[in-house]
Amino acid sequence: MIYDFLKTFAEGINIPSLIFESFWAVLMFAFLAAFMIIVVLFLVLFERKLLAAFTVRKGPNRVGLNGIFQTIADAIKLLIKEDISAYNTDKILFTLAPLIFFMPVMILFGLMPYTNLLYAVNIPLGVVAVMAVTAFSSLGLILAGWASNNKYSLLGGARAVIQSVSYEIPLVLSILSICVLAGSLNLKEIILAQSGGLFHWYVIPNILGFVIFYISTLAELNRNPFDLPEAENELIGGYNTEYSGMKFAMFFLAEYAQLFILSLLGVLLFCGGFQSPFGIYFGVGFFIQLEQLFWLFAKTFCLIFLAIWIRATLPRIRSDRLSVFCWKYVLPLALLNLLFISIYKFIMGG
Amino acid sequence: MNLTGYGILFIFVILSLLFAVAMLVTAYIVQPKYKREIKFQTYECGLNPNQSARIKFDVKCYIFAILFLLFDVETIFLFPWAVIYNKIGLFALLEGILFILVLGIGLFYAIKRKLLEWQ
Amino acid sequence: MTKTEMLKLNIGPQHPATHGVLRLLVELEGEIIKSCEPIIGYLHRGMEKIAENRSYIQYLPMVDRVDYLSGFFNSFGYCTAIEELLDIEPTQKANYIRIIMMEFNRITSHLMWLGSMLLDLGATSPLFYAFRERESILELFEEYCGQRMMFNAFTFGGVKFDLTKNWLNKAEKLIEKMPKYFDEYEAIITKNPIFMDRTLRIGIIKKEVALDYSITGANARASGIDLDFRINNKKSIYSEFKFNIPIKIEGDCYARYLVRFAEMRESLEIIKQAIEKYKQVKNEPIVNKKFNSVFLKIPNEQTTTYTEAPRGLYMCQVIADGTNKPYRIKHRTGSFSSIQLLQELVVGNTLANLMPIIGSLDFVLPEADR
Amino acid sequence: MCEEILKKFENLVFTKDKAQNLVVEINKDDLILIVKNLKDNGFDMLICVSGVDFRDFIEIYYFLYSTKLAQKVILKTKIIDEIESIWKIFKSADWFEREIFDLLGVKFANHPNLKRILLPEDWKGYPLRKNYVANDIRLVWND
Repeated sequence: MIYDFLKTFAEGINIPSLIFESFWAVLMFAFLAAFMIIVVLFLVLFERKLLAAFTVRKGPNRVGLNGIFQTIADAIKLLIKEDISAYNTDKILFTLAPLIFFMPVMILFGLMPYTNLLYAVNIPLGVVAVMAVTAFSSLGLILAGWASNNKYSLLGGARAVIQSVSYEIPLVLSILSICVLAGSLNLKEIILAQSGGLFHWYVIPNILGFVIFYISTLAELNRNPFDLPEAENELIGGYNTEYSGMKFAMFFLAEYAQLFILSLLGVLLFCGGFQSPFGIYFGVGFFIQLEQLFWLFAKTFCLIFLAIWIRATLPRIRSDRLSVFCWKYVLPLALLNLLFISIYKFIMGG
Repeated sequence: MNLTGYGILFIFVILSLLFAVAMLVTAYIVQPKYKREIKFQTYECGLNPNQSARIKFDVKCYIFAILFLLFDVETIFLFPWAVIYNKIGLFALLEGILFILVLGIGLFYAIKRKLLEWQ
Repeated sequence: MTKTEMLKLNIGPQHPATHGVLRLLVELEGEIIKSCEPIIGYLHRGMEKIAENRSYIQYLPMVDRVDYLSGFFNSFGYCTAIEELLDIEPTQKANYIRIIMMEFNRITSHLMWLGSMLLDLGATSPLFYAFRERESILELFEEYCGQRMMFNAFTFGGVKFDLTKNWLNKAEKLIEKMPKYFDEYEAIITKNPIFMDRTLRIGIIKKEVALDYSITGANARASGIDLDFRINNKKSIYSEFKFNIPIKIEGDCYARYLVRFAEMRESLEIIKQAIEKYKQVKNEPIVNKKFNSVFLKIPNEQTTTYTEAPRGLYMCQVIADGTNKPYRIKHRTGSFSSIQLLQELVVGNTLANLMPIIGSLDFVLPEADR
Repeated sequence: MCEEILKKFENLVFTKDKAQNLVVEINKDDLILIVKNLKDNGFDMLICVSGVDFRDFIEIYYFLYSTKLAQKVILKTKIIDEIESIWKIFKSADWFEREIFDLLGVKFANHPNLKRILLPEDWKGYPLRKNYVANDIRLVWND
């Protein structure tokens, strides 16, 4: 609606459509960037409060009402913190690493459809773009580990390589099974193919694929029980041991943004995205959009809640078992699942 | 002329880079700068590092990288297959099964050769 | 092919997983540890030297600080040594109070170990659960002697404070609740596949190695050595209690976990019996013989006491020379030997396995450094 | 039991300390043989090694324990400042002896790695000696 309004306005004063479209993209970007920061600030608080609840504590409760401004205070603290890069660090790579880690997340935010009208980028190869961009961010970890000239960072970087390299493939295979079901690589089409309520979601035939997807995302995100690259009890901070101030904040920000966006991706691919589980919407017009946003975030936060729950429960997996677990169990299962799904698809609606 | 989705994606890439750089620059302007010798020491549990971290170091991930390359390239081939799967039918199914079997045999071989064990 | 180099890595003294300030100088090839040299002494406080300049009673509060997690045991070892030198026996009532306190202290110590070991493995929640239960026991301690960790509650010939009725009620209620808490831990830890994967067959201490390195306490019992100085002592105040001594033969991290866990349950049994026995001798005094402890002079004698502390054998050797100050006091603690064992135990494991090994050995550094 | 094992050695003085533990006073030259003999005959654990400075001489105590018999024996020997290391018989003696070297300055012959363990490497003097004067400049914090 806003788009149409601005479009007619722009045509009225003779602005070339290319410039207008670019302007629109910039506007979308600004909106999404603000959205991302709000989401991350909320998510950090959400996680801390939940972990506190799991462990019978109160959690942050000093800043603002019951601690709701805690993460904002943290963000300001990180912003005005001195940025130190130690002796013998590779200064260029050291600065580049957080950039490389952070950039893809922002692009991912652009690639997601939020409702059937609210999206920034809608390309036919959406899924491939998402995969490419996700894989890119692990490069940042490797660079950070190498550039720091710190042994703990180096070990953390090495672990990050093995981990991201291993779990990339099951992730791709589980997404592929969705592509087979939907017959499309466009995220929006995949969502629309799941319309019609809970039983049309791809999670029903593809439950195994969903589990594989979830495990792989946890590994890609370096979250418990796969938080080996930054295992604080072994490697202190792993790749971000030497980072401070804004550069550390960027790692931190990107990590939580990734948690959100990959959970969102899981919802889009397996749980019908912005679709209501009842198959119908209660509102009309503009309210449908709000309703879709509500369902999307509700499902996403269910997945995030699950991730936090896992973090509160499980110990860390052993570093040599990590890759073995992937290559021996997860990957063969993912291949089998792909086979199963293609046969299922052939029988059901070939 | 209209921007396609890819055009917007391109703008997003550039903008996200700018955004990230802007964050660093803002922090650089805002942050205090009290440079002290001791702050620039590499962290190694409170001691001076006894050697540089840039050594020829056996990280055991070479074999994983090779395997990753193989599998990732091969799964890329599956994307077009997935898209047109519906239109081709039985032939696509058989072809898919064959391809996945070949992948599976490769993986089985790698496991059997104990390429994935650390010690 | 070019040769790869060893990565010499300092783990500690400022490291989140070394339980204090232990420094391990390890050489890594990949993530596999090729050699390991433990370096201690960052917490050395000269306990043994301080003893030479204090009178016996002045030194009493210091002893609690040898191991801050199980102060009652050190205090007990020192007090019994002095009692032997002075030829006095503590009253039965004092003995029961001592046992109640020591076994509660053993539970707090083991809970602390449980939490920190699982924290080392990356599980954060058990730490908070363990601290919740530990807190309720520490509150009992606080009500008893006003202190939560550095108790200073035992004295020569008995204890300084008596138990109140209110305290006993609280303690009994707590004992009722405790097994349920332990079941909770077992539910989330004992059969957890990741936990089992990280501890089963990891860091195996063979029986011969354990004997060779003088490993005592729960670590030795997990390796199949039947060694508990609560029983093996000639005159032990534990002799009239019925309790099992859990023993495992595997000697891996998981066995050490199981042994410690079973020990906590046994401690509860002991406390239960001790409270019953305490009630029968309620009217006895808490100190056997009052004497002017400031001018206490001990004849030229020497003695050694052996106490089963949570981290292994605590031995206290006291040599008196007829003045009011000890001539020499030697503390022998379990952690010292456990840390020494690391140099052999860790080699060949991955860096990730270092954490369960360190965690399961259960050492605290102030005890090793004294 | 312990008396039987040590029957063949001469110049041994058997006493009891206040806690009725058996204390055997031995000659420092027989130490290795006696400890080895005890180990072969069931005394399989070295609980502790401790040392005491008596100004004219230093006494070293070896606390041995038999897990099978549940018996303890304390070996006691007088030395000036040097004694044979027993780390080849009991590996735990390695650190116990290092500690005594660190705090008392007793030199253990044939010890593989005799250096300070609790105190800093460059510490002067041996604190548990009775003639030790605590005037190390590092102990003064306030200047």
